[in-house]
Amino acid sequence: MISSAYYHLPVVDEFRYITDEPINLAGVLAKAHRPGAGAVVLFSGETRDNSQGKAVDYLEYEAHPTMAAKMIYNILQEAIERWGLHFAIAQHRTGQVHISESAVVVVTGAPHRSEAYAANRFIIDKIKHEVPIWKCEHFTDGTKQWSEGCLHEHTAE
Amino acid sequence: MISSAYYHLPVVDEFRYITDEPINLAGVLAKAHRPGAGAVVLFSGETRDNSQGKAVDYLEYEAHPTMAAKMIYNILQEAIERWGLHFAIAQHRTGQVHISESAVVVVTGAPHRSEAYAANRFIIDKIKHEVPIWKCEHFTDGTKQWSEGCLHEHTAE
Amino acid sequence: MKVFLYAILRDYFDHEVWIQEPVRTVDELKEKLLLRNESAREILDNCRYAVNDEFIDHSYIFQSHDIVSILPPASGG
Amino acid sequence: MKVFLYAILRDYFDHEVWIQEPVRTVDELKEKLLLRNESAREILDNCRYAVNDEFIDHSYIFQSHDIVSILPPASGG
Repeated sequence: MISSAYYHLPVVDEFRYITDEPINLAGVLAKAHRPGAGAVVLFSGETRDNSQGKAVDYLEYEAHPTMAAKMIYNILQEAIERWGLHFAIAQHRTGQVHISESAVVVVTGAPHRSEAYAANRFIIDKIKHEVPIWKCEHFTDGTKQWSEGCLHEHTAE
Repeated sequence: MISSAYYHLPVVDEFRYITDEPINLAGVLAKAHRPGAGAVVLFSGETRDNSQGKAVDYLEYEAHPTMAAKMIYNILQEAIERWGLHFAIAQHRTGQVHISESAVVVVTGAPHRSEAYAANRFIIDKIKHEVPIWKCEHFTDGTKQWSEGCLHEHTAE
Repeated sequence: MKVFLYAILRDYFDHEVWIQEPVRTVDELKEKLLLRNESAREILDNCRYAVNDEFIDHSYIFQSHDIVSILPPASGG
Repeated sequence: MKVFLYAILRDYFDHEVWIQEPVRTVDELKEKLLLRNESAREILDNCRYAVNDEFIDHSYIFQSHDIVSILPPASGG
């Protein structure tokens, strides 16, 4: 998209929704300010050093990139309309993500904070449960475990 | 505090709780990663260009700095214990804060996202309602308005 | 017909599978795949299916040039 | 006794006020301040009071070296 349109379209798509490069949290946050948005909420989902009682080496994410990107765009649009956001940004990384690196970032901006929090949570929940992106945990003992998915699962993570 | 103690104390106090300098969001976020914290939530409260139907020029914040700093520390401690956070950071700016600049930042890190969101919201609500920091809105028409405070008020902002 | 399989399904099949024989429905496609590796039955039952990046349901009739994606339950983030 | 006043109270008083006469309680302190500017009554009624950075209630008896802070309802952020 051309950069002058950026201020009219609250879905910020100058960041690719699916990327195999490290997520630049500071760069994303730097774009997350608007004169009317008094509340900005950023969520970063990062690789934990442990899972299921085992030490994690790294996570590996795989996506259906074209479907995932389209679905993330639609989720952002839905959140913008529902909560009157001034902008929404989301980016999910694929490939190996090491401890404390960000695998997914969501940023929302609204006039007031209730909407910014609620929309942010809505977006990340929906990305995790519906978008075709899969997580494989690689443990330090050399074993791996594909995440079982969220068909009937309501997880806090 | 000495910097080696930093990893033992989840209240990150290398940032002053009350500061009259611009808040460095990227710098704060850069410190907000721990191996066990799979969920990081950042809230930034920023000056809106409008309030009460009037165009805002800037906000001015005044604090009782010693009491405010102590109370913010205690709020962070309470949130850490209640939600099992791996860290919590908060910083509030005083003086003039212009449109889209951050007046207050709160960052929380927890193993899972429910706790990181809930604790973040708890901290900012408590800072806004209880800590001796006051907001004066300066409008473009030259008028000003001290915020009326939250004694009996439950505002969404 | 070209079929792409993702994530845990790649432990059972190649990422890209070519189905030579004509198949009309999702159920027929599943049977063809199970002939190659029948231990994938439970996973295939829980997957979503898409054609040309749009989800399809079990009533969908494949066209010869469809590109099919088989998507295990998602859990990114 | 040294008294610091904050935020909107500075539209009514100086930031720092010196009370020469001895005052024992919050209510007596308020009366002394209202002698200087009685239009601040409603605001002073809604304030919190602190001594040496700790909140006090109306039963507190001031000591001569106390440093008092009068804090309007807070609404930062």
